[in-house]
Amino acid sequence: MSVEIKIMDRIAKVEIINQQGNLLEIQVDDTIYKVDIMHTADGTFSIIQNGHSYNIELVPGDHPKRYTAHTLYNMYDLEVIDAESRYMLSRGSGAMTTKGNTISSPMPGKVIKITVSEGDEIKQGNTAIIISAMKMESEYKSPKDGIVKRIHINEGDTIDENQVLIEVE
Amino acid sequence: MSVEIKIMDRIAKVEIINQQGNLLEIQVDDTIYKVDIMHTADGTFSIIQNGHSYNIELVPGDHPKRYTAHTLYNMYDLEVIDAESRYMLSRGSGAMTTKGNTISSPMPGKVIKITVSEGDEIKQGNTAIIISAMKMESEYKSPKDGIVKRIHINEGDTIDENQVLIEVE
Amino acid sequence: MKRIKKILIANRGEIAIRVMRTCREMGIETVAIYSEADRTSLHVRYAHEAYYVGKAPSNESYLNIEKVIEVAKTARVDAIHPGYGFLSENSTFAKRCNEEGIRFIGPAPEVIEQMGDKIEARRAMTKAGVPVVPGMNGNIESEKEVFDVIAKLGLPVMIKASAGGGGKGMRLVNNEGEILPAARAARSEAMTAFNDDAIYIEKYIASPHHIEFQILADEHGNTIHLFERECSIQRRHQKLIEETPSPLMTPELRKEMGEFAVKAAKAVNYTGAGTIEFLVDDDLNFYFLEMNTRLQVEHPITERVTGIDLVKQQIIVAQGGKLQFKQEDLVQEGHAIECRIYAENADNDFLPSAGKIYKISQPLGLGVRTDGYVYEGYEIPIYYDPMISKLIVWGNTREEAISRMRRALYEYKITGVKTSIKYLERVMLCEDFVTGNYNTHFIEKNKEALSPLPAYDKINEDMVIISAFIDYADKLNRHQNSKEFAPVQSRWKKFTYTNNF
Amino acid sequence: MKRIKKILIANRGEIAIRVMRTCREMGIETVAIYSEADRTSLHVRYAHEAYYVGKAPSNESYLNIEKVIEVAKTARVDAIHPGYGFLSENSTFAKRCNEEGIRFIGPAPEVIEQMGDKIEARRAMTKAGVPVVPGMNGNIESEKEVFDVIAKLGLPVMIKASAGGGGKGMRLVNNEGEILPAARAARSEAMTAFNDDAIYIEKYIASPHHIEFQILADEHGNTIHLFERECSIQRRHQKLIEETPSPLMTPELRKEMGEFAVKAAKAVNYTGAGTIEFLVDDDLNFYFLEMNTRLQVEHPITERVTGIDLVKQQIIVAQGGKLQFKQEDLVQEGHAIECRIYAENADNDFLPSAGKIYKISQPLGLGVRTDGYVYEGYEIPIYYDPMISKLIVWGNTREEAISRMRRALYEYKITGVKTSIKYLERVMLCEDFVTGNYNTHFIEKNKEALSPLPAYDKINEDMVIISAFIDYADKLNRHQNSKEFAPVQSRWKKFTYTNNF
Repeated sequence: MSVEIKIMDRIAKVEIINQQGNLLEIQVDDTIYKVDIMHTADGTFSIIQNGHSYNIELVPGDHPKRYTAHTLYNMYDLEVIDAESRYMLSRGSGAMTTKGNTISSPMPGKVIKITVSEGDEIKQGNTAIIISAMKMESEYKSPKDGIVKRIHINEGDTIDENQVLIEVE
Repeated sequence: MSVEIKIMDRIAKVEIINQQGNLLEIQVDDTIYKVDIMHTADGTFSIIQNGHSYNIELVPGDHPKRYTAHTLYNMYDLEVIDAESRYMLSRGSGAMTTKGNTISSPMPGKVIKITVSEGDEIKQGNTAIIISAMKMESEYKSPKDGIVKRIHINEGDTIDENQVLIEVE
Repeated sequence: MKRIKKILIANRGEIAIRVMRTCREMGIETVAIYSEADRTSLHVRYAHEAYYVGKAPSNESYLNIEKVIEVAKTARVDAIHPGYGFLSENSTFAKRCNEEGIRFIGPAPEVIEQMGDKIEARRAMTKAGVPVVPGMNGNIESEKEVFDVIAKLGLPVMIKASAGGGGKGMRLVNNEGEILPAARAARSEAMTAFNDDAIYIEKYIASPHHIEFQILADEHGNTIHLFERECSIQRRHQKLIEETPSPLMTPELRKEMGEFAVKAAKAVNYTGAGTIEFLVDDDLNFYFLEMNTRLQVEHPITERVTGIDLVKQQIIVAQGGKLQFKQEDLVQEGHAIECRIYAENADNDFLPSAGKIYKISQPLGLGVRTDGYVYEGYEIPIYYDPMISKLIVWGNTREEAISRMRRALYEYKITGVKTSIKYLERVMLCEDFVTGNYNTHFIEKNKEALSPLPAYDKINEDMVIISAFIDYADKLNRHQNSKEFAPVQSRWKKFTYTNNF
Repeated sequence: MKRIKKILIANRGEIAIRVMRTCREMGIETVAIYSEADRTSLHVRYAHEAYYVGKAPSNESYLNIEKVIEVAKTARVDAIHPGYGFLSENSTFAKRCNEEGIRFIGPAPEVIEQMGDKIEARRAMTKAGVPVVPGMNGNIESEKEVFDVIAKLGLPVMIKASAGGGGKGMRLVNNEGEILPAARAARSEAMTAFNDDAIYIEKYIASPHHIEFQILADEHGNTIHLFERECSIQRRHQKLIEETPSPLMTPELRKEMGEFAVKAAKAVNYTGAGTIEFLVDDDLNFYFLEMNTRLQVEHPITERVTGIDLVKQQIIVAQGGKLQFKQEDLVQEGHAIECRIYAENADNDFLPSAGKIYKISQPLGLGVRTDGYVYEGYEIPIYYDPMISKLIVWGNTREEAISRMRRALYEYKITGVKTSIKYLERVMLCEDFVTGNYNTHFIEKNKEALSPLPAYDKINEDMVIISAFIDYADKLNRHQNSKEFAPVQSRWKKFTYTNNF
């Protein structure tokens, strides 16, 4: 089995060469590693590679093939690209669609103010909505010049993470 | 729905009277409680009853209907007795069989010595096997007078919790 | 002296639990209150009793004075501890407690009121001979007065809300052109934030240090200070890191400022725990800034170097007892640092990051204390403060404390939401912090040094890729039940180790 | 003086992590070793590097000297820290380290050897003028000699293994008839445990206190003591609770015993951290018992009252550095208590309880330290010690420390295996402990007071029943997908709170 994994700008090809219990020979791009890998069902990994002890915590993302990985010093966003993702991608839908036409919420919060109405013209970088979370207000701006096509929320609404708030056309 | 729950020597009858989200009216034997109950999938319970805050941790037992409950000050072993258990019980098998004819391991360990052989006579309270765990040796004794019918383990074996070691007849 | 047997904690989060811990040690029963957003919060589970007080927004629950009083009466408590924030500096609430015969654990309502009005506080301090920042001892009456005052003080100045706090209604004025817009903005912001548009003007102290003194006073005339806390590391006018002793402090200055702090507290007949905040400039001139009439977030570092449980002393004082210590008994042993752990994205303008906690690994061992309240699976509500924990370390020396803080931050893992942990690690490595050479401009000045390091480690990255691959393969296996890849899933928890190269 | 940059920790469990924490604070890289049973143990994850050393039983892994040396050479470490137990008091191992040019963090092999032989140690102490328990300064040569010696000492006596430790090969003799069987049993047990059947006889000290002094010595002739630890609360000759200061101690006695402890260490040219154990009787007579040439399990209480990181001092001494403190700099600040958390059933003769950890709630907040190594889902191996954690608290006074320990034990929850936590709570409530009026017979004497309370609380029990009912109903729902009972399952984690009576 071989899949591609996207990590930041890099797309790495991964393939298992050999397995014996928790001992794996595994190829990442051009490098073959012999690793001793142990993990829990909820994503805590302990890898020993050439004597070195690596600890990785995988947090499931908003999509089954997406992860946020925490190492001792860094955080990475990852996505597995398999046949299915490639098919979805070619159809222009699914996990990897760009969100260039929408304003979404990066975190839960409460809608304080909506400064535009449907049909309004809006310029890139103009504030469309003000959200309050944890005693702080944030302004969400338009990703591009365009017309406000749809507003999905009302002032006073409580919103979730990654919710589409406004569509711009 | 009404079931019986065995807690130490008591068998309590439990029935839900009314439910509204996490607010329950529930009858335990003759008492009706109004409780505000929240819990996680892995058994951490927070109950508020008449202003009082109760914390209970349920640890799954060796059988799906058995639990060990930890409160702030106590530990209880519990068992749910439903139609199925009663049926099993009436057949003399299943969850509630007595273990009066066997010597089982209360914890994992290593078999240091077996002092009896199959076919030997043994008296109640006589040591049949010595198990070592965590730098300590324990002697497991016969639950009754009888004949050693079967020995399931060998010296040097590593044993699991609740494993049947020796049958006495 | 009537022993307090039951206390309602009119707060949530870490401070509610902090107070309950001391109550439990003193054999005092605790009563929690909770809003709709907090039924699953840890303080509800820690308390002996817990009562619902209203909807999620603070003003419909934790700030609802009559509802809190009602619960206090239902639960028949002897006293209320307000924690910090919420009703802790609300004189009306303190008054209502007194009216109902419930001890408010804090100073008298009049003192809260007097110190809550920044102008009143300035006046009281000036009268007591405590140095204040040069400026007005009254509110601005007209826009003309703004210009007159500034002409006298000279630029730069700060325009501040009289009812202020937390950086709201505050404007720095560097040049003439900014005066009028700044005054108007401050006034309008003050109105929104405090429902009171009174403003006043102070000289702006350049490169200031924010240093505060902890005060304890009983009803028997004993007032002591528990030394200073250096609180200059701030972002968005909110403290991020505090330490004691202050790297800036000299024994002489400590003695002098400590004496003024005691004088300030005595001037208003203060009782209980309080804090006198000073601005200190590079030439070690110091000015009274304000008094906080409550426990501070950063009180644990004082507890660590003095060995005194401040909440316990608060309760003893509220019972009418005497302080258990005299000024001459107190020493600062070693060095303590507190890092506040916020659920926020430090790399994106400190934007809060609500969400669900996935996993927590607590830092433990020698010299480490954490005061937090979140747990695995807990969903941080969007309605309250983003501070989820405080990490306090102690070392024999400042150097040892910093090394230990680095170690503790390294061990501390909270996933599922973004936190300030990695950012704090970078502060602990930053030269200006390590040498103790910093003031309130630290974060701004060291923006670059505090940016995430681009350090690329190929093997490390490849190990991350392998982890994701294994997890994905496991999921696939469980799904399709195929035999292509022997499931490694959960072996850690289920099987003992059996192989080795 | 050559700075140590990389240390192999030849141990497992909490002490391996304890040592690694200090290494990390000192910027020293760490190398872990692990047996087949320990691949998933936390010390493997905490270290920079980790190497497999053999099968689960200690003698095939952690006690395999050549294998450990091989790993040390592969990983190119500068030094080895042995922790306690395993190879920590093995002079052959210390010698092998020296031969390979690796610093052994501990005293010279000759000192380990001398102090490991109880007779040799008695001789050295007698020579140095340190009081020892009246008895023989040589091994028993014949069974006749047993009677001769006892005739001289008078009954009761203790017959002990010369190579002894941990209560093995030790027999109390109260009357004539017991003499011969006891001598033979001690000799045979000594042979099994230490592969050396040498025994000797000491006078039995009635109602003894077990009090030990912490020693630090460098290679430059500086030897200091860090006061005492009271270790009389023992079960099965193993310590359960330790505290400092000892409730028995007077300033004069402390000074005198401390000076003898320093004298004892100097007599054998001791270097590094060590412990002089004394027996103290009710009349405050004290006798040298033995010297432990390593770090003790209970070292954290000394760290807490003195503020000194003992592992750091060990490493500094091993580097050839000088101690960073003089005797006159040291004071005992406040009071510290350690409770050892064992995976055992305290209500059934302290039988060990292996198994899988289900959940852990750590006690946190003011004055609390935990040093542990288990985590949720971890399966405690059957091959090693049942101690899974140490809980150390500090208070300004002994009374405050006890209250805090109660609070911390209340917060500490480890489920899935049986632990000593509830038993320790009962000790903290036991009058003899609270008044400090106890000796090594404490556990036996207070058997009844320390038994589980039968306190029946109907509502509490009913709430437990309700919990089990809800869990069962949830399971049924998930299983049968019936509509009979609306699933409450996981709402806590998934939904926010929406209802209230």
